Amino acid sequence: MRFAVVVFPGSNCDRDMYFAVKDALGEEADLVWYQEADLSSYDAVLLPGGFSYGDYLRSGAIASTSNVISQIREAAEAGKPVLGVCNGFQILLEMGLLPGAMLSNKHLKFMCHFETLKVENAETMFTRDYEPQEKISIPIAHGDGNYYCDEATYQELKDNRQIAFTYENNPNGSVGDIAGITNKAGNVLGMMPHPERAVEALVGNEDGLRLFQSILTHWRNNHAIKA
Amino acid sequence: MRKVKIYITLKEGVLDPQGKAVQNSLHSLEYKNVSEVRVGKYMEVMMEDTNDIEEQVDKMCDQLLANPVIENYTYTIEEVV
Amino acid sequence: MRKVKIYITLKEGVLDPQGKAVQNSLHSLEYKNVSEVRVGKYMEVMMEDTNDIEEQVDKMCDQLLANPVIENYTYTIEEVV
Amino acid sequence: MPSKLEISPEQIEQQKLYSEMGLRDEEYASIKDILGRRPNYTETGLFSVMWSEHCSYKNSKPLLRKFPTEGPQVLQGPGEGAGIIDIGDDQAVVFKIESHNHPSAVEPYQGAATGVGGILRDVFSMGARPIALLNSLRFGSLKQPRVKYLFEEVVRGIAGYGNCVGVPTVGGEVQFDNAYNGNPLVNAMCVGLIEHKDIQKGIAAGIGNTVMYVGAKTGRDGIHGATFASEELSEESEEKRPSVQVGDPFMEKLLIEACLDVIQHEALVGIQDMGAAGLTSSASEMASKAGTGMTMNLDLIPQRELDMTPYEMMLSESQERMLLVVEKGREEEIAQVFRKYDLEAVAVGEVTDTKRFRLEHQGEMVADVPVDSLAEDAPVYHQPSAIPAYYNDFQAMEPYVPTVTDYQYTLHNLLRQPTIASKEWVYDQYDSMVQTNTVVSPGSDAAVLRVRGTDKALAMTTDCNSRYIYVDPEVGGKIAVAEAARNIVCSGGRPLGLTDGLNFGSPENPEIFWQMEKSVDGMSAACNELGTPVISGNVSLYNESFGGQAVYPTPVVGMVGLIEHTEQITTSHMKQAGDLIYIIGE
Ligand SMILES: Nc1ncnc2c1ncn2[C@@H]1O[C@H](COP(=O)(O)OP(=O)(O)O)[C@@H](O)[C@H]1O
Repeated sequence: MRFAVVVFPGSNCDRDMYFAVKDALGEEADLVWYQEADLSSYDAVLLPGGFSYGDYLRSGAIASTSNVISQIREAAEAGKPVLGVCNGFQILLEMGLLPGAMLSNKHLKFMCHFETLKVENAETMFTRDYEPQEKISIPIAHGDGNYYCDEATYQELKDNRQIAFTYENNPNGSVGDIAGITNKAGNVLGMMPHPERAVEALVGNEDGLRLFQSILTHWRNNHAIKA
Repeated sequence: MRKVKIYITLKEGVLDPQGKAVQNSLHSLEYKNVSEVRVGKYMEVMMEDTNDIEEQVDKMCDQLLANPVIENYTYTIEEVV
Repeated sequence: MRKVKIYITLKEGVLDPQGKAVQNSLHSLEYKNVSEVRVGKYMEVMMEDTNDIEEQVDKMCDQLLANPVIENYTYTIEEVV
Repeated sequence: MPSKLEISPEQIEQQKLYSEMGLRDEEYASIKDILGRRPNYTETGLFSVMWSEHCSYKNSKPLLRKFPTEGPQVLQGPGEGAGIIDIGDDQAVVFKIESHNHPSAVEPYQGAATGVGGILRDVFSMGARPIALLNSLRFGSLKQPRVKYLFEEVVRGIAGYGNCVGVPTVGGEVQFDNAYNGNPLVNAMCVGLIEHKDIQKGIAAGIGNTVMYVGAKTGRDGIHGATFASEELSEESEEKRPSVQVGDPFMEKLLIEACLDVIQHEALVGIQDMGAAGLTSSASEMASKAGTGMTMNLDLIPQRELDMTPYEMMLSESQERMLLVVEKGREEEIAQVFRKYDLEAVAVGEVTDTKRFRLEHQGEMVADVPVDSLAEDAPVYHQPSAIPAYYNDFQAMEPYVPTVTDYQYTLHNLLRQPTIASKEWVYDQYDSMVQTNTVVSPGSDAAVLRVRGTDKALAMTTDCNSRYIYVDPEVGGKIAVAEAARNIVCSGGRPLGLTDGLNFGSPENPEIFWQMEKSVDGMSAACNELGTPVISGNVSLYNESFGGQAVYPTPVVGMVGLIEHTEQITTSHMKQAGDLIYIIGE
C-alpha cells in the first residue's frame, strides 16, 4: 500500500509519519511537498502535525487555502483513507472536510504528554483493529486542541457514529471529550493525539500502530474483494 | 490607497478561553468592575482601491481571515493619503 | 455599563510574522492589490462605569492587556443600555 | 566618505560619542591607530559591536584558554558556530549553549524565543539537523509578581519557538533564588546530528566568490543588542526597548530545511548565521577565518524598513538570517534551492583579496577597515582579581549539620521549594517527543534520544548548582561538571564532552573576576579528570540588577554522552514495589 505524507511549509511531524508507515508498518510512503504533489497514485493521504505557516492567523487556516487542497478533497471523495493528525486535523476542519473548529486549550497552554483515549467507534477503517471501547495511550502535543462544534453538529456526530476517539481525562476542553472524528462516509479521520508517536516500544508504546494497521487491513480486504 | 480595519470576534455562545483568562487576571489585579472580556483579532489591511473593494474584503474574510464556524467579522474602510 | 473596545497593534518597526504570512496567503489567493497586513488584537471589556474609567482602562492596558515593549493600544468607550 | 546626515568623525571624537556605543577611550585610540584616521559613524559602530564582550570575549579570553578542548573524539573545538564530537559510524554530534539573559529581562517571551532561534542556527549552520533543545533557567523569588511574569513568559517563549520549529525540548533546569531577582538567566542549548561529510565551515574563501544573504529582511530590531548584552541592566535599558527582536519560528523552520538542502550543493563554499552583531560579525568573521576580504553593497541588503542607514543595517539583529558564500556564477542554482521554501537568496557582495572589509551604500564607500581588526584585534583585558571577603568568612565556618527531628515535615518542606519541586509545569509545555527519537523524556536524570538507524543513543543534560559555586567557585565548578557527568552515566551513557555557559556579574569587579577564574579552574580540573573536553560555550557578563547586585556565579554545564546500545538506557524512576535500594559512593 502506498501512503502520501503531504508536507506543508511548517509541517514538522512529516518525517515521523513517514517513519511510522515505512519502518513500523512496513509499507511504502513518500514525503510530498505541497506544491509538487500528485496524490492521484496514492492509496492513502496523511496530513502530518506541526505548525503549517507558523499556525499564524488560525491553526491550519493558511494551509487550507493552498493548491494541494483540491487534491486532498478529491482523494476524500474517491473514498481513499485521509488521516489528519494534530495540525493535519486542524487543516481538515479549516477546509471543511470535517465539521467544527479548534479553539485554544482551555488553560491556554501548549501540552505534551501521553493521554488515555477511548476507542468510541471500532468499526471505522482507522480503528477496526482496536476493541470497542478499548483504552489506549497516545501522546498529545498541541496548544489549539479544544474541539468546538455547536449542539446540533455534536448530536449529528453522535448519531452518525463519527466520534472515533474520546479522552478519558479531557485535557483541553473539547466538546464531548472529543479527541478524533471522522466524516460521515468514515474515510476521513482527524485527531489531535499523535498515533505516529506511538508505534515503537523504545520511544513510548505501540498503541498507535494498530491505527495504521487498520488502514492496511481495510485496504487489503477491499483489494481482495476487487481482485 | 485604502486602509481596511477588520475586527474579528468569537461568536456568541463560543467559549473564549483567552477572554476568560484575561478577565480572571483583571479580577486578581483588583479591577472588580470588569464583568466580561472577549478577545478577538484586529487587522489592518492596506490595499489599492477598486470599485468592488467591499465585495473583495467580504470575500477575503469569508475565505481566509475569519472562520465562520466560530467567528464574526466587521470592518471599516478608510481613505489614506 | 460600558463596553470598552481596545485595539492593540504592534509598534512600528516591530516584525509582524503573522501579518506577513497572511499577506502572502492573500497574494497567492490573487488579492494582488493588498500591499500590507498587520495583525493585532481586539478586546471587548464590559465594565461598570466609574468616574475614572479612562484612567482605569489605561492602567489595565499598561499593566496587562498590552505589552508596552512591542505594542501600542487605543480604545473607545461606549455606553451600553 | 560619510553620508551627509551622519555625525562627523570629528564630532564622534570630540563629543566622545564612541563611549555611548560602549567603546573606551583607549579602544577608540587604537581604532584610530589601526585606520590611520578617525573612524566614521558606521565604522565606529562596527568596532563597537565587534569589540564588545559578547563578540570578542575581551575579558574572558584569558580564562577560556584554560579549558581543555582536545580529545580523540573532538572533530571541532571552540571557534565555529558549535563544537562537534565523533560518535562513530561517520556520524557526529554538534552542540552549543547560548545565553539570552538581557533580552529576556526586558521582553521575556521574545527574549527566550529568539535565544532558542539563535542557538538552533548555530547548530544547523554547521550542517547538522537539530535533534534536541535543552535550557538552563534562573529566576528570582516567585513571590515577586514581575519574577512570576518573567518565569511564565520565558517558558512560554521557549515552548513557542521550539515547538513550532519541530525540535524537541528534552531537558533543562530551573533554579529560583533572590540573587536573580533583577536579572534572570536564560540559557538555551541545542544538539544536532551530522554525517562527517556534511560538516560546514563559516568561511568566505575563493577570491571573486559571491556573498549571498538569505532569510528574513533586515529591520531596525536589536540595534546594539550585542553591546546591550554586555552592559549592566539599568533604568536606561527600559528605554532601549525597541532594540528587542521578535522571532519568527516559521521562517526558521523553512531556513532549517533549506539550509540542510543547500549544504548538499557543491556550489556552497561557506555558511554562517547572523547572530549577535548581525551582518557585521558574520561577514567579517567569515572573511577573517579565510584570510580574505569582503566588499558588500548595502543597497542590495533586503530591508524591511525605509531609509535604513549603513550603521543600522550593519548592527541590526533581525532574526532568522544567514550569510552564504557561493561559487561565482552559480548564484541562481543556490537561489533555486531556497525558492522552494519561499525564501529569497540575494547576492550582496564579493570575496576579495584585500583583507579589507568594505561597504558601499548609495554609491559611496561607507566603511573600509581591515577585516582582522574587527574579528581578531579586539583588545584582551586581564582583569584584576581579588578574593571576596565573604569567601574567607565561609571558609572559616564550621560545617553546618542540620538536626532533623521530623523527617516527614522536613521532606515535605524541601519538596515545596520551587527549585526542588517537580518541573512538570515547565516541561509539559514543551514538545519533547517530536522527531520520535525521545526514549527518556524530561523528568529523569538526563534526556535520552536514540540515533535512528543505529542501536546507539545520546544522553544529554544541563547542570549547575550556583549556590555551591558562590560558596566556593573552584569546588563548585568541579561539582557542576561532575554532576552533569553523573547524570549521563546514570542514564547509561559515557560522557563525551561539554559546552559551557558562563553567566557572571561585571568582570571589572575584581571579586567577580575571581569567581570567574576559580570556577573555570574547577571546571577545567574536572574536565581533565573525566576526559570531557569543552567544545563550545558562551559568556554572558554584567548580569547585575539595578542596585549593582551581581547574580550568583552561574557557569552552566551542558553535557552529551554516548550510549552504545539502547538496551543500556536506564532511568531514575522507581520501577516496582519490593525492589532494593542501594546507595553507592560516599
Ligand atoms: N527548564 C526545563 N526544561 C526542560 N526540562 C526541565 C527543565 N527544568 C527541569 N527539567 C527537567 O525536570 C527534571 C528534573 O529537573 P531537576 O529538578 O533539575 O532535577 P535534577 O536536580 O535531578 O537534575 C529533569 O529531567 C529536567 O530535565
